[in-house]
Amino acid sequence: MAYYKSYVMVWIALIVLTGATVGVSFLNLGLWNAAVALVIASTKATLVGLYFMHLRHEIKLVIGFALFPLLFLALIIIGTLSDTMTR
Amino acid sequence: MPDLTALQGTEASLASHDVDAVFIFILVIAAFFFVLTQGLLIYFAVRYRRKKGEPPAKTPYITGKQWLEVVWIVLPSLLLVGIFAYGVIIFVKMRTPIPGATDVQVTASQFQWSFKYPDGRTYSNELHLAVGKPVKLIMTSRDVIHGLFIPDYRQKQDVLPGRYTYLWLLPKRIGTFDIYCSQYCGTGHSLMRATLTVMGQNDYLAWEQSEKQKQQSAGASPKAKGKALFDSSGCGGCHSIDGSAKVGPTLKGVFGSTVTLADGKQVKADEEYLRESITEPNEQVVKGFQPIMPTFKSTLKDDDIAAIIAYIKTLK
Amino acid sequence: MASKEKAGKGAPVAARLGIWTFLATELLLFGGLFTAYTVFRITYPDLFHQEHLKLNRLLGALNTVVLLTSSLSMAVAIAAIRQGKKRLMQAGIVLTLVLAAAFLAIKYMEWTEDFARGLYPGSNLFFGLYFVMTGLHGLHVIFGMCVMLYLVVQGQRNRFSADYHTPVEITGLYWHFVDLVWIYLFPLLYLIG
Amino acid sequence: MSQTESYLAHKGFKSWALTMDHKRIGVMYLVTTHLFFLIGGFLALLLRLKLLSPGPALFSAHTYDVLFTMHGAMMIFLFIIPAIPSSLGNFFIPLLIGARDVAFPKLNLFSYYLFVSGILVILISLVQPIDTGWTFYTPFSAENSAAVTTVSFGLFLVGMSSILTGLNFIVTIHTLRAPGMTWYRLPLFIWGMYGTSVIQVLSTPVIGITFLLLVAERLFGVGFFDPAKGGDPLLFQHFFWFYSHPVVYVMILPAMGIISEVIPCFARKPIFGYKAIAYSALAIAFISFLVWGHHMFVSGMSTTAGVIFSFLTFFVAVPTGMKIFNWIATLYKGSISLDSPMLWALTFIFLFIIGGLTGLFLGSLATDVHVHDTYFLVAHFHYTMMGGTVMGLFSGLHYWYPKITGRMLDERWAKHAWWMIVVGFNVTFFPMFILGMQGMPRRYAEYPAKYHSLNVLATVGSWLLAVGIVIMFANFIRSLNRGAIAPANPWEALTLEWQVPSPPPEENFEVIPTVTDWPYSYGKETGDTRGK
Ligand code: HEA
Ligand code: HEA
Ligand code: HEC
Ligand code: CUA
Ligand SMILES: [Cu+2]
Repeated sequence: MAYYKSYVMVWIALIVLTGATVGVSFLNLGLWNAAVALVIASTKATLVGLYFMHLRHEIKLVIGFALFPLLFLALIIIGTLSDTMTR
Repeated sequence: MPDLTALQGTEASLASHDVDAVFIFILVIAAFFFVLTQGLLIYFAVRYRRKKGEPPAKTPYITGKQWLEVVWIVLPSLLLVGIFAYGVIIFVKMRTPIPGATDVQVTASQFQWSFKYPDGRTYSNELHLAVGKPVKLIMTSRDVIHGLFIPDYRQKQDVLPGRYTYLWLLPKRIGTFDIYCSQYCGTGHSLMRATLTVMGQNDYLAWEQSEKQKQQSAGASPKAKGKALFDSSGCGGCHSIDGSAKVGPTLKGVFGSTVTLADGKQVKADEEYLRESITEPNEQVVKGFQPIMPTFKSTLKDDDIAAIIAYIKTLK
Repeated sequence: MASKEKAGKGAPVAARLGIWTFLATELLLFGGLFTAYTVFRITYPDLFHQEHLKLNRLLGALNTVVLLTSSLSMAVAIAAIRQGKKRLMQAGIVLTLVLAAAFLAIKYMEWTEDFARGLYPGSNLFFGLYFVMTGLHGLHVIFGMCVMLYLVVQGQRNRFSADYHTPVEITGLYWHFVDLVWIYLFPLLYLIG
Repeated sequence: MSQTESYLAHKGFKSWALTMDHKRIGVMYLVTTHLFFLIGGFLALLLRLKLLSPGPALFSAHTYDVLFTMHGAMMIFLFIIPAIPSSLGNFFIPLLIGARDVAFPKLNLFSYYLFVSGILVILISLVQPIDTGWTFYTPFSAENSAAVTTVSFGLFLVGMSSILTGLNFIVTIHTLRAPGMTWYRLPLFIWGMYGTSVIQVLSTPVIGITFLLLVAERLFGVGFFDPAKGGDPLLFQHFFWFYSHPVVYVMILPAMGIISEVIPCFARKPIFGYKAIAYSALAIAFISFLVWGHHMFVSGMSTTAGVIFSFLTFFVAVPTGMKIFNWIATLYKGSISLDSPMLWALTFIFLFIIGGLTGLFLGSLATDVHVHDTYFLVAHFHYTMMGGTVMGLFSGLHYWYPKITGRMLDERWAKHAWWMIVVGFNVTFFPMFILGMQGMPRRYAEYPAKYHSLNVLATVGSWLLAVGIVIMFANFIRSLNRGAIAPANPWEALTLEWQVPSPPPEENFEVIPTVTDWPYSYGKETGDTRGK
């Protein structure tokens, strides 16, 4: 039973966060809008990863497999920006 | 090269000797490692060779040597940083704006270069410069990506549509030099060549003077306007006016001739045919050619087209 | 909760490594789009701001809720089969399928609305990104639905049990990934354009 | 010998088409990819033939463009990327780590069929062949013949096949090692393949999305790469090279793996610096993701980015150099027999050093401006790909031929072919360095007369090369039936694949072996054990 409960809790948190991010988007915070939205999205993603995708209980190797590719996502974005932002 | 003979004469343009120097610097380091590695490789292969059918000799059980490995990590790393730094310094020098440079607008199109001077004179596939006078090439493309490459100047820069890229040149030697298109741009890529003529400062002034006069005396006759448009629109990139075939058919003597189309039909090349060839080039495709000619419907106004046709008629 | 034990009941390590590796490739597939988004968003902030207002924020939020809920039902299905509760698993997957279909239906409504207002992939860079990103995501939803349909059929044939349910686990991970992508697409496109 | 049947025992089309045996799938890849090597090579001969004369000759410029596009695309996507990983990798990874098959045999077969369907889709496009060059730069490719869409789709399938193969290998290497086969007891070929697989998995999806975007650009007018719509043609190049640079190490790492097996075996000495070689494979794989911008120094990319990418580029040379020094040190005081696999391995080192060192001229900003997109570049990449990867592949083919087919190759013919190819290769490609330094641009159907004589030389070289290759393949085919029966371990190598019969039985190992030592203990019993 414990799992179901924790899943539902996570789900509630996710819905609340969705509400929050939509709410914030109606305020005009300038650059902070993007920052807040991304922080909330990342929180949600972390929740999904840890609970729904079981990363919380995973062996180290699998966790490594899950995190390692993020580095490459960062690489392609940063590498490309290193050109487009300095032109 | 780095044609090594260049080292003896005057360099062709600013920094071309510097580039050669970087080249030689890398060459020396590369040669060192080349001789070292290949030498040992061949020496060991011969020295420790086992004859056919012989049983293997005793070999020592060596699995590593730490200090050696450290040396061949650290030493190359240092040299590489050196190569990197030298390359950057010269690159930056090549790309630094030269004060007092004259602007020349460069427009690349399939498959032709057009060079426009500040006073509006435009030349197709010819660039004239005065020795010792810096110029700034402001380059853009009308269609796909091209690349302006002057081997003797050790300079190259891609030319993009929708954007300017720049090249600063400081000619130092009188003569004629090749300009190539270095970025593959289609069927006529290898023929997209131009010449760079560098003249002494007085010769240059004289040339400029006479060109200006020519332009004035030619006045505004449709033929002269047609020729100017022909050059500036890039027609010459694909069409010769001397009878030789390029990417497109020659325009010498087309007017009034009978043209065979790809579908076997034969049509007479009258004014209307020429007009349609320019505005809807892919409607009637000439036999033996690819349907690659762009339409000029939106770029050329009606009387521009009329002027070009008037000019084509004179090509006999 | 003995956490080790729980993981032990999951799919074999090889299957987990396999699917996570696959998700890595998916991440970089979308990575190209995220890169394009970042570049254009920085180059044309005004365009993005003005165009993103044309999207229906509430439908987007609704769709987010739908997809998050489908992730919940998927997670429940997996927890169920780990304990051998086959009926609950079936119910979970069917619910996930229904929610996925609802997601697509809403997306379809949004797209038709956009088309009706003359907004096409070629309209401008923002809508190019919007259609390509949601389109590719939608394709992933459809693919996921096909796999879930297969799971339902297999489940009906009693293929899965507490001891063997690797396909369910793997599909679950895939589905959560599809959810993850949406979690980022939603704010990027609808909220902070 | 065991009584179990060889994996080749079953005959008939179905036994191949539906097989899930990694060895058979490997052989199918081997045949498919080499077919494209021969076809691609044949196209290259036509290219060279046209370049025999500087002016218009033989066929039109358009045909020439189609030919080099097909040559480059086939060689890269259909031959060299899958050539070692999917064929020799498939065949030998399980054998080398002591497993019965790969982790996902069905996926393995599926990935082969993805590859074949990709090829078929690409062949369909030949009705209206494309002439974009293998790099597909926009906006040219966005306006090119309609077949660009078809080809993109075909290459997407080929890419998916490549991803799934990489995925399969990664999981196999992690989970199916025999008892006692610790990471440091893995043969170095496995380390090379591991690095390769990581690159395949992480970079291929980016080319996938790039092709999808190109198609979206063509079909729906999405203008990501179109300046007229505010897009950026250089974005395409960033995406393209984010994949295509790492991919050159997909080509070279497996070849380096083969060399690391062959050198110790034929020098009867343990490999020098095992860990350095192993980790350098991973280092190369990682650094390869950081340097893609070196293809874009003169593209209009910013100077800042150019400086960063140039800096990073040079650091690939460090782990690569380490490997080369290690191999040479392995030869020291060895007892070297120059059988054909070893000859090819030494040729690999010799030619790859030339290719690699010329990479430095390209990596340096100042000199790249001059040699970029000239024949210097063409020479560089043929020295690394043909002189490097393909020579490594040849080494592997000669080394493992007995294991795959159960027959020995004819050593005499192998050596004849070797001479021809080595001489032919250098005569073909060395002049290109000089041509490039003199400024001859690549992809030129016609060229100024001053480049004529060196081009003639290169063309003549290509004929020698062709004769050598024909001899070599004739030897491969002839030995299938006429070669001497191969013993289980003709080279007295220590890796696991040689401990089973040639050709191996269907399930590889009757009993999964337990590994107690690393595979490079050559000379341990006989020689002294200094320096361990
Ligand atoms: C197997 C394929 C392969 C390999 C392994 C390499 C290896 C390298 N390549 Fe190459 N490259 C290609 C295939 C390959 N390349 C292809 C196909 C293209 C062109 C694509 C196209 O445009 O169509 C290309 C293009 C290319 C460019 C772009 C040029 C341009 O377009 O202007 C550059 C620029 O930096 C470059 C650099 C390098 C470097 C630095 C290495 C290094 O990895 C080399 C490292 C090796 C050594 C340096 C030699 C051994 C080392 C020692 C002996 C140690 C000591 C040495 C020193 C300290 C100097 N390559
Ligand atoms: C694996 C990669 C690979 C390999 C092995 C080769 C091998 C060869 N290449 Fe290629 N090449 C490329 C990859 C490769 N190439 C790429 C990526 C490009 C760039 C394309 C572009 O610009 O877009 C290129 C471009 C390229 C050019 C430049 C074209 C130009 O820019 O204008 C040239 C010119 O000489 C050339 C020549 C050759 C030659 C002579 C061989 C020889 O080594 C070939 C040897 C093989 C044979 C000689 C085959 C012999 C077989 C037979 C005779 C039997 C025939 C059988 C059948 C038909 C079934 N190649
Ligand atoms: C990209 C290359 C290209 C450019 C630029 C180009 N053309 Fe063409 N042109 C062709 C080709 C190829 C053909 C033959 C195929 C066809 O008919 O479409 C052709 C055909 C023609 C014909 C018909 C010739 C005949 O023999 O019947 C005329 C007239 C013509 N072009 C005029 C022009 C003019 C004027 C311009 C410049 C304003 C121009 N072209 C620019 C490639 C080009
Ligand atoms: Cu213009 Cu090539
Ligand atoms: Cu590269």
